[in-house]
Amino acid sequence: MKSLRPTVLTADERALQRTVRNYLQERLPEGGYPIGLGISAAVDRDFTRDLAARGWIGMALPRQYGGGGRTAVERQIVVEELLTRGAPVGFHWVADRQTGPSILANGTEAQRSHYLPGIASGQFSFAIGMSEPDSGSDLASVRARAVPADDGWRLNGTKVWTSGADTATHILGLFRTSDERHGGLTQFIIERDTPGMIVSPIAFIDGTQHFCEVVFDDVLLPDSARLGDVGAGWGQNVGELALERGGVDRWISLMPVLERWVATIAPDDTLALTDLGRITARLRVFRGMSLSIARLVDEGESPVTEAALVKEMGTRFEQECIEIVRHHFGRSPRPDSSDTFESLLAQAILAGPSWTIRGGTTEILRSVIMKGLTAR
Amino acid sequence: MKSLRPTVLTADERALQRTVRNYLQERLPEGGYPIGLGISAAVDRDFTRDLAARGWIGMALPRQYGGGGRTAVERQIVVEELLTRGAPVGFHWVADRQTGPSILANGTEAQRSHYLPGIASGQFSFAIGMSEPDSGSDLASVRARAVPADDGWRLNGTKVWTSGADTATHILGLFRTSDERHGGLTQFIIERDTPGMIVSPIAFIDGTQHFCEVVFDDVLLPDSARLGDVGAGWGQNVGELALERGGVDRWISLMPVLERWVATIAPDDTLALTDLGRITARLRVFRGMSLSIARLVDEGESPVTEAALVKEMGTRFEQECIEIVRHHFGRSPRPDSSDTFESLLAQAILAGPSWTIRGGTTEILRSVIMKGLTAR
Amino acid sequence: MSTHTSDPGSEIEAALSGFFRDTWPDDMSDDPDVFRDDQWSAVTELGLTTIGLPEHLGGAGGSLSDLVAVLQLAGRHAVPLPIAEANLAAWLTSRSGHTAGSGPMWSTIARPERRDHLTIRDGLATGELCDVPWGNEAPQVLALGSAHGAGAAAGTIVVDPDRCTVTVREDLAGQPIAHLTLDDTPVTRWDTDLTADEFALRGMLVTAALMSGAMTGAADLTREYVEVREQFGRPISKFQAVQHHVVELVQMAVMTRSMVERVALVADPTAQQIDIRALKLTSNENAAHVTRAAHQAHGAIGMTREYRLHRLTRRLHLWRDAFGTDLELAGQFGELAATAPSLAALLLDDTPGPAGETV
Amino acid sequence: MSTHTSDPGSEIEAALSGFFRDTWPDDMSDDPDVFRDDQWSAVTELGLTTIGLPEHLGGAGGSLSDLVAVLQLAGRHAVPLPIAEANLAAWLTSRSGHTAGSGPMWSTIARPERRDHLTIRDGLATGELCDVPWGNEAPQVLALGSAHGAGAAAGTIVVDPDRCTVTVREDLAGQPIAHLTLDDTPVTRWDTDLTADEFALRGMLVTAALMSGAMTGAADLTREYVEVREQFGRPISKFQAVQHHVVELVQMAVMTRSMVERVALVADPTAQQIDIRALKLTSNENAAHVTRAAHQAHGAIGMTREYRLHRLTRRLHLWRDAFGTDLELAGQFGELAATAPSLAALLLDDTPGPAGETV
Repeated sequence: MKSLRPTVLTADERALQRTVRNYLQERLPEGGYPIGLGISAAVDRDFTRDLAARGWIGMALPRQYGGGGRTAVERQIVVEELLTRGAPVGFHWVADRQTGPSILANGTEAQRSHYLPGIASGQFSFAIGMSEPDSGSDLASVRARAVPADDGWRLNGTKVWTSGADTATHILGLFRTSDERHGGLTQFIIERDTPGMIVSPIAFIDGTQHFCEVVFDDVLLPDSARLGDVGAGWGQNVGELALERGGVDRWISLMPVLERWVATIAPDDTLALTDLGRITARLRVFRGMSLSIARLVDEGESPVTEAALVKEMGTRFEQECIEIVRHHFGRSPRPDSSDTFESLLAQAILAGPSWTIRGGTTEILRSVIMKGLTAR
Repeated sequence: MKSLRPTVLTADERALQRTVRNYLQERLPEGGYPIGLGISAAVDRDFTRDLAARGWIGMALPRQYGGGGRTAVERQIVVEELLTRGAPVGFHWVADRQTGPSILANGTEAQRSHYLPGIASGQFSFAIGMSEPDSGSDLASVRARAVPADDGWRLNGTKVWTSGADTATHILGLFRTSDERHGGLTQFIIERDTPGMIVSPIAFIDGTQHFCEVVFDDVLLPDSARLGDVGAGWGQNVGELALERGGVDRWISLMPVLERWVATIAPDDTLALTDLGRITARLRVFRGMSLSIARLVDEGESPVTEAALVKEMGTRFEQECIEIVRHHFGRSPRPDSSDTFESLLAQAILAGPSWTIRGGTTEILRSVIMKGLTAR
Repeated sequence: MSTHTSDPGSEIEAALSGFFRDTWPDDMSDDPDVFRDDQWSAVTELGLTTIGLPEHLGGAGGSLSDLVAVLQLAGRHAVPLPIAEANLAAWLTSRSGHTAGSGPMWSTIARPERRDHLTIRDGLATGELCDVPWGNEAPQVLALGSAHGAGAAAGTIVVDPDRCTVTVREDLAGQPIAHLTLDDTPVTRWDTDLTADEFALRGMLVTAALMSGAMTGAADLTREYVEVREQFGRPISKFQAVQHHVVELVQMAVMTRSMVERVALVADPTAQQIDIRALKLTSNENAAHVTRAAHQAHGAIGMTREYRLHRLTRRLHLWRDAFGTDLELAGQFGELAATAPSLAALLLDDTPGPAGETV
Repeated sequence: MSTHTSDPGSEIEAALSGFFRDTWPDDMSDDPDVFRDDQWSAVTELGLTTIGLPEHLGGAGGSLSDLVAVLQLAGRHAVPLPIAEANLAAWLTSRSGHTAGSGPMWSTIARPERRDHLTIRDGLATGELCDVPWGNEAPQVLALGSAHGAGAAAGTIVVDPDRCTVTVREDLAGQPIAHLTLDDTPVTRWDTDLTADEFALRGMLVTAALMSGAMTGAADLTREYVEVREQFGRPISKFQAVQHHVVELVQMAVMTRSMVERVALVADPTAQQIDIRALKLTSNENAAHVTRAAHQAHGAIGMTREYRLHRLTRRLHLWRDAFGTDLELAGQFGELAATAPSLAALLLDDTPGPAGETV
């Protein structure tokens, strides 16, 4: 494991932070946009396009592919400002966080030239087709299959719990191309309108419909839709998961709830102030760790263990925070309330348990960390 | 698993409770006795003899062996009053809780007639020689060996973490009599002065010396020292552990600390009052469960799973309570303080981690519970 | 000895468990969108909305333990009907000197709510009752005036929802709740000696019984699931971490059940003060552990509406805040403990009387 | 880019880790009963009691990061000597316009203590200083008057223990603490502009560095132990539950270390207000997890004085309450957060100035 060396923001980085903050203050006036919690952010293509116009999507992608050529730290600064406001980043979130970097790392030149500019301009939206009805934590047991056919591939199978597939323009799917447990998996990029691919929303516990089932029924793809080598899917997928885990979204997504809670605390409410102090102090410490991880990425490291270590703590901590806030709220919040704090809290209560499941369960992450420790 | 059917105390039982309470109020005036936390109770042979004179030791043993012929619930009532005061029950505690019942269940008539009256009269004190340097949670890996010799047995080996061996009159030890993992274990009762048995205190984390190492160096025993059949030791030991786990001592031992903490809480200290409320409510619920378990015992049941279920929660809860009380104490308590609250709290902080280790670790207990559930 | 360890609700549980299982089967994954009249008729005909009330007061008879057994079944099967609310309203009716209605004339109750306010003059009421469970379906809404800011002597207020402005919303479990606005609305007033505190205690007991059932349901469901679900080539029940979730679920369910049945057994109002508050507070905390452990053991499938776990966990979330939240109860219990002459006696006395004296 | 991720204390850590390992080896199971003069001489000769202070003030030079690195080593090896206390006293000396003593003339410090009280008139002090760490060994005890009830303008009080009534006790870690009673005792007074708050912040940083080291030590020790210890025929590291303890230990140690080094790096007093409080509060909470997980993974052996775990965990217990307990810090930080214009900015701004303005 790398040590999480301390770091602070440079003057340029602080300037970027101010710029983003000022922009969002105007662009997202209180009450003027749908607030979402982290991964449950709303989809707003206009907002995505506006961010892209400012160069705040695909920031860390190279300029030659339409990206910003900036650092992981700079991307984190933008993301922090977005997530603390619960901004509607749903359309580009997955592509910006993980699919873009993955295509950059694993794609052909043609794929890079096609997809990356689409991502950076906010035109393309990706969803990840990984899990299957019988394959959750044990991803290597994937059964959806791709078999060679007519110079390309024929895909059959079912992916579930594919967040955002309903609005995505592309699905990045993991398919079995041979029976070898890990070596038999390959990734494909499937465009939304491809015949034979049927996306059906699965109602999520909070009543939303972004969680989807994606059925592949004799879907035919050209070989150019394959991302990376045949059999390289497992490794690529693990790399993506590291990107998915390392971000600040694993401890910052509750901020819109916390901000509104703070506003309700009476100055003499020692109990609430004590709880608030505990929460804020720990978030501040998590922030320092995330910043150190982003610096490691910028130095060319691959802090997989570190990302898992923070994600595992961060998501459990967010769940503890929900417990604390609901204690102080003092009554059962209504999901359909017109009061933003109340409805967000209700959503958080219902969706919270998913935070220690998505992107690797607590149990899986602990084993990733353990492996990282013994590998040292 | 049995359901923990609800129960309340009868009028007779409440009368016993009053009698014990009144007696102890006089016998143990505040400041007039060394206060101990549960298993760390002080040894006071006079006090033990006084309790025995009132019939409050070996209560649940049959009258023909000098016992009280009373119920498990009645014994619990006495024990509750003793432990909430931190009474010096150290001399007879193990014998009263587990060795007595075990000898009754597994001993020969001669053993019963000899040991049980000695226990009930407060003359005999037992310590349990189970764990070894390399055999903690995995008791079946015991290596101390008993081999047949001269119509009896020759014992060699080392037992560690034998609480109270320094003041015990007898050790009940588990020895290997064959290589069969579980079937090769046999129990022996060894009198304190037996040549070749050397008891040396091991300093406990809080500086006390009741935790002992017991070395057996060619100890010769007659066959009459064997408790139960050759090879029956494992099962007998498991039965004892159930007795060790079922008691109220697994959630009540912190009471002397809690009582003193309550006395320090200011009426406007919302934070402390809220914490106190949580603690007290849960203790009250644990009490109901322990009472139900005692009733099951009186009905001839063997609530092994239920006892493990309560012990596992109870000991973890006691540790949480220590955390809470130390928060409110607000400074580092001194073990050598003349203030009883302060020194007891310091002891609790140091010794607390042992509560989820002794009598079966959290991990072992969870697997006992799991087995009990699937056996249903 | 067996008198003390009898299982008092077990007969009624045996008699009714088939009805509950058949009407709300274990494989139900979502609640029906509407109040099912046929189900409600079956429930009222079985006397479930008045069980635990003496027959001479219009009740179906039976003990408090019987009521608790029924509500545990209702919780276990996540019944999407106001059995508990109607039963509580029937009890309030009887404690107001009236005969509990049965059949179509049932009532729901308004829970104590900080935001509520009611003023009554000359039989006309003005104010608001927020989040009244099933307030859109019930022919009548009962409110204990003192619990809603209408003054201690206000008695029991009988509200006809048809005469109020009603806004229907959904609670955390997706069940209907009504916001009632009264504006010089004619209401009936019954005298009652019931205090807001006594009413709340009954509400706590009733809610804890539902919670106990739902925790048992979540534990059962999870135990089943972890045997069936395979990952890495074996049932997930073989993983120590999953076993720990299962153990915690069982602990929480057994603990809550044992306490709610103990409280029902004592049935002595003066003794219940302490035990009921301890029960509700502990149930709230246990429910938090149950929802977390059950969802974690289930993984993604438990987060969908297609799977039935949410019917139990969403209700647990809801009930935690009904009739006493954690902070309220902990504060109250803390004051009780701090002013008791002896903490040990508070814990150990079966029926602590005033000033900690043992009765 | 590498300027931001340099590991500023790493050089001194590399230079000194051998000294610490050799002097207080990993297999030490108990502390020596007495203050070892030879060890103390080695420590002072290496400049460890004045590291982080400029040389022109009598310090050994080096940065705050160097000091933190040294104290992490001291924590990691559970050094039974007052390195942190002496260093803090030296800092207080320099902040009082004097030259930090070295060699035999070192001082220890009196931590802020609710029970303390001091009044000073004409150079004579009366009052009490409780639980002064190593107050029996130090030639001098320094107290910042405002932290001990001696009035805000009291300055730094230099106490000669030989002129006080001294009672020696043991703290939770078995280290000596002295109770000093002053009765018209002659003391020296130095002017200082240091506030009690600034002093406490420095104390928090120093203590958190020790804690970070001890947490790393407990994590290392446990990781070693679970590989060696076998139960049920395999190393206990193979059990998922034991792995979870190990993971938690590493998380807590890494987190604490990363934060204490971050604070040392910033080194800007106005910026540290927030981060230092967050650091100490989090360190306290993390230490609780560490002691629990380390002891649980070790089982019975960890509960004995024969084994070395207690040297780390007992110190962690002690340090949790030094310079800011959980409740104090949480309350303070809570007020800070509640009055900040934006919670998000409080978290995200590297150096939040007054009124949340970004510098």
